[in-house]
Amino acid sequence: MSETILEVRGLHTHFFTEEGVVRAVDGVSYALRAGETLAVVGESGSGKSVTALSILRLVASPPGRIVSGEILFRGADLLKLAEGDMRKIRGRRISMIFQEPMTSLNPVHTCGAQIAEVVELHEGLSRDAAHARAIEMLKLVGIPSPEQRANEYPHQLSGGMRQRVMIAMALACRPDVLIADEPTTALDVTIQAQILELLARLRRELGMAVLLVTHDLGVVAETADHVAVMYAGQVVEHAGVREVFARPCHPYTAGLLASLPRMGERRERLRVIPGNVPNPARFPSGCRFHPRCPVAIDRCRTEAPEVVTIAEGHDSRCWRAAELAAGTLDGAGGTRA
Amino acid sequence: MTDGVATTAGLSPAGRAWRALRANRAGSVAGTVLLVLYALAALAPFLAPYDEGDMDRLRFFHPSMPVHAGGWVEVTRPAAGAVNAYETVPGARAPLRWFVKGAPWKLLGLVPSDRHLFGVDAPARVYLFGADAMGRDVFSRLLYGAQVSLTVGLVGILISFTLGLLLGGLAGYLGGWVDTLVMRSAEVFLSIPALYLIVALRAAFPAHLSSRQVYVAIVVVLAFVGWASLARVIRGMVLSIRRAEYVLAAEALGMSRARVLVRHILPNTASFVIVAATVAVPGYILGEVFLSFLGMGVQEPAASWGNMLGAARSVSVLRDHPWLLFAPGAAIFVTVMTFHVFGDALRDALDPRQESGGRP
Amino acid sequence: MRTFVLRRMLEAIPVLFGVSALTFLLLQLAPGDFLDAFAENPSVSAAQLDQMSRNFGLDRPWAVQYALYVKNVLLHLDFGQSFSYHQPVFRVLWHGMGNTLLLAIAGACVTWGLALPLGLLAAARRGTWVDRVLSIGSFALLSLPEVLSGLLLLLFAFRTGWFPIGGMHDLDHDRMAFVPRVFDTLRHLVLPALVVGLVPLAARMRQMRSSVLDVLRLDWVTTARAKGLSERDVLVRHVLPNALNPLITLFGFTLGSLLSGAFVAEAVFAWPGLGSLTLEAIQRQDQYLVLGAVLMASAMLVAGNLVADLLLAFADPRVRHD
Amino acid sequence: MSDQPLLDVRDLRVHYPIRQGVFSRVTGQVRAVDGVSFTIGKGETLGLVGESGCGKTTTGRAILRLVEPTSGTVRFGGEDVTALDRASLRRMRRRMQIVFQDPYSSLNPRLTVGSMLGEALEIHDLARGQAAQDRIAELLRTVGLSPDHARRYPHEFSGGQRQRIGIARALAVEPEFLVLDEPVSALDVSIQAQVVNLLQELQERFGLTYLFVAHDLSVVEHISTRVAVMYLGRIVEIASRDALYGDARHPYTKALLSAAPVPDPTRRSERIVLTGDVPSPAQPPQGCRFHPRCFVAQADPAKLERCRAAEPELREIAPGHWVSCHHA
Repeated sequence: MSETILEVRGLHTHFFTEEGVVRAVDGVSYALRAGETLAVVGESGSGKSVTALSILRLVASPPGRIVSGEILFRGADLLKLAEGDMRKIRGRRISMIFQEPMTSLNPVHTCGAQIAEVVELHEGLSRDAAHARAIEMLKLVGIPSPEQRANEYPHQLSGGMRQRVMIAMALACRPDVLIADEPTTALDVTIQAQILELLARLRRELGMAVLLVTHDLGVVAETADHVAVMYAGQVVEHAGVREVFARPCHPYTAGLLASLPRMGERRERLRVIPGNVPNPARFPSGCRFHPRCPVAIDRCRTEAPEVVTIAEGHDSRCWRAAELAAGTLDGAGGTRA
Repeated sequence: MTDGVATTAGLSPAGRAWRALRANRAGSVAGTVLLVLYALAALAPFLAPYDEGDMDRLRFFHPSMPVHAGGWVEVTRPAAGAVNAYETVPGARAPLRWFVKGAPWKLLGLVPSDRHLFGVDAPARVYLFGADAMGRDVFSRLLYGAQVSLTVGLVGILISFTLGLLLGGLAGYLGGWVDTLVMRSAEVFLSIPALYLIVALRAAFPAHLSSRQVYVAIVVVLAFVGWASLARVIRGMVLSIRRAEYVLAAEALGMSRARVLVRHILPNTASFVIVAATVAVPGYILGEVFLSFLGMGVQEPAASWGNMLGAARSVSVLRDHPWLLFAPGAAIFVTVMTFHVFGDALRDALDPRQESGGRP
Repeated sequence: MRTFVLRRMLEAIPVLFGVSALTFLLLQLAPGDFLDAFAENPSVSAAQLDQMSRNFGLDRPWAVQYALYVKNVLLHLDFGQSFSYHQPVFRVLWHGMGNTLLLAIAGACVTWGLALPLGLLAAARRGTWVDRVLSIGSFALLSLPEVLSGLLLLLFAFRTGWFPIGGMHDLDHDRMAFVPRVFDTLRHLVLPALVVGLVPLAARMRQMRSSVLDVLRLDWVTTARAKGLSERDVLVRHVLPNALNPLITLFGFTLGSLLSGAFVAEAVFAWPGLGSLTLEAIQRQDQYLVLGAVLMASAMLVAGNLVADLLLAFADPRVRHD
Repeated sequence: MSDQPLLDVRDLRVHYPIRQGVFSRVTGQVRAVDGVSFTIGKGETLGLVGESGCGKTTTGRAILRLVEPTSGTVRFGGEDVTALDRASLRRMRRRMQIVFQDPYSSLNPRLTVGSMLGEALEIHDLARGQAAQDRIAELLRTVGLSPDHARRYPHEFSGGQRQRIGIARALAVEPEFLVLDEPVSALDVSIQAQVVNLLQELQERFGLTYLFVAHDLSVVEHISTRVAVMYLGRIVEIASRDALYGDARHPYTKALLSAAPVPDPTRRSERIVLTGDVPSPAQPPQGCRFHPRCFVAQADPAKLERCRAAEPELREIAPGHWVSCHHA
């Protein structure tokens, strides 16, 4: 196995709003290995995007603040860096792309200029050299007639093309880690396929590690090596991708997998997780999943479960993880709405 | 965002806004100040010791008098051999008397009375804020002036916003030639700088009118100027709300166009309209001030803050009798400021998304 | 781009027609008649009266009169005669327009020159004491209408003697050399320009602040930060150009209030501009002068709006390519 | 399927004019829906899938005349909806309803849930007073909410709950047919299944007929009896669910099916990745609209020639399986 390049340890990121403290990220830990893809999966309000933003220390402050934890990049804690040193990491060692390709590019600068800006900044290239690099990057991400596209503005491109420009910008300095926050959610199925293909190819060619934040288990299954499942500000399960899909050891993961309609598989009714996604301002006490959990026991209502390791590289935050692992308990609980 | 939030459960949008407004300190203070201002204007004839036109030829440009502890003011007389200078009569005191009889008046034009809150026995006079070139009491004139200046804005807003809402709403919802007609006329009105339009409109009325006619003329002029910009904004809002899915759903349920417009579209412009109206009031007040300042509005001896300010224009008055500028100036400043603060608080209360940065 | 300008200019024509018709109608509503005022004026010759009657058909219905007026304007650029000046209206207004333009531009410089940096500062330091001081200051300014700030500045000029208390030139202006002459005009310009510029300053500053805050919330600002740009570069290179766009649109919308502000400043400081001429013309019932002045003011407003649109197209590629 | 379909859409077109220039001349047409025909039998669910901008949402709205069709007919229960006057249309709308995608913008923020539902009952004279209150409570229970939710405002609900309210509003007038316009795509994964199940239960209970508009192929497969695939304003393939998912004939359908990520890491499939973007519906390509992106046409110059030259008709290649491709 390759070495861990990025590790999040016990991260707490809270938002201090007028209505009270929102504990959006509340004790998150996961590790990303060099050259691999770690998918962070979760629903809205699970804290998956805030965690990703916290890694680059880009959480809007106020109202957000990283309260505690460590973010180790090649062993050094990013949270302890001076702001100036942190800026040297951003865009050069760790890059990020976002969900909305339509809004993630600055509308008043050309695509070429926005890519060139990164290399001018981090590699001190001259304007011409940076522009040449921008065109080279556009070619790399498969944009036809890159010389012409470099001089166009974002609004002149389609959504898929813009996401390619974002990727070109993120990879212009050959970073070690790419954080992709729902990179295909806003795209159509056929364009999503193009972008996923592109990301897979670039990962192979450039040898970078990818932290993929998504809600789509299909995308996870197709692209990830490891998976961290988040619920209500915490990682509830962390394992290899085949492990998670074959033997989910947290009732939430199990329920999520069971509720998906799958092509080629006919069922009368879908299995469901009852209840609503919890409000980050008021997470339930005890295990945060217990109000929706079909296999919850009394202990779950009062005591928050610790992370238990079920097998090498497979962690779960559930009191009944052992039973789930042993297969004596069905995590999805067989409930029907 | 999520399931039933305990604090606002069952509260209507208006109820939530009211609660937010109450919680906003600046907004509550401004709201209270506004109530006080309007109460002062309504009770002006009672609160004012003199009628607005009550002159004293011997005491023009009399400076303001301090009220001494124990409630008396000094008795003054013109200084010998000097113009516009006054000396106190040694040892003479004019005690303030409460609820004195004076000039008859009617509360809100209905209930007759001749009592005034305070006054001094003639021939002495009390000039809290000094006297003007005719020896009229500035304090009394300020209160009477408030009746004009404060109401002209409200009535003007009422007319122009009714017009703007109606025309803008119809233009946006009906489209077609109605839209073209309304928007083209609005454009014409908006293409004339407001004050040019105001004086041109004023010129359409006879130069000399009774004070009541002037009042009506001013209100009509201001309303005429104000409707166009509102109509344009309302039209835009109606166009965008029309495409909202809840409007489509209402249409899909088989509701008539009138019902959709009245029940689903216009109420959702309410927040904007209320805030816009509040913020627009000062503009109307200033319209009157400007017209009267130029001598085209409220005519002497009737008082308005505008013609009081106009009386302070000349260099000699500014030099020797600056209270004639400061008194109406302060009244205008406080009123305009209060409306702005109140409008701002209202905006925050009605639309929390507008301000306060950051999203969790 | 050229079609865009052309289109906007073509669109302006019916608007100006509307303005002239509306003003004409208002003047018709006014009591009295042009001819009355003319005939009563001993300085107007019978020949002039005859010519006016012939040109403008003053005895005919107002629609015909209006048509004649429009014809004269379009064919001969003849906006009628000012009876109090005994000159064509256009010649009388020409200088006033220049003076008003000078005042309005100076006022706009005061407003925007202060509003943009202060608004950016308030947004960048939001929630701090800087923001709060600017916010309180802007409320105070907002509540000081032009009439009031004009009189206060007049009082200030009077007490200190630092600035002239009115007019546009000293008496010996015409005998000055070029540089002192410019300096003289500028000295007279300072206070009226402040009157024009200070009141809108508060509103523009707040709008700039909220525009910057709006932009700061957008996704691509995060993108810019994720690139490793410093906060200063993010603000200057990425936020500022975008935050300006809504303000450019606003610039077009606020030209009207700029001209209105100039109107007040002219009245208070006896600045010989279009506003002063309009007032004078109304008081003397010099009807064609009023009509001409309102039309000129509207033309300036319409032209200013066109400039604002062009600026926006220049600043925002999305508009440019539309 | 009965002989007489409940809904019969024939050659439906919705074109929007593009205005430009000095006098707002109409310089072109956005052909959002450009000749769409299909039928839905009583009790059926027709899934309508396609990418953004393909016209699937507009089709759904045009059937209810929430957007006016440019041409074509929509027959509902034998009556031509496109020919109805305003009053008859309002009556007709009792029979066909719509549920929208966005649970946030589809509820009027100023009305309580109760008044929203009560209004629907009122305008069609279905119930008043206490009867209306009872009916509202019943409706809320039907969609899995509690009757005391009637007093609340939309902002107090989560996305999933709002979607239930939207469904209750549609059901209030007791319709026979529902257009479901991406009803679950804005919802969280764990909530989607709840709403899908609810829709299926309601269909069985009230004998409803659905047009289910979506881009998520697995949800469509789960809920539909037949499926139509749209591309650039046209239907390219329509067939029973089993035929479409088991034996897709149109290259676009094939690509769409293979592009959808499967939540199973052991089955990382070889994807057919289409090149290029969806063209603008203002200027659809000549001939077959799909040919610039079509892997079949692009691989064979001889085939490409034909695809460029002529637009393929929708033809029946097996009973009930219609495809619009020269090479199917």
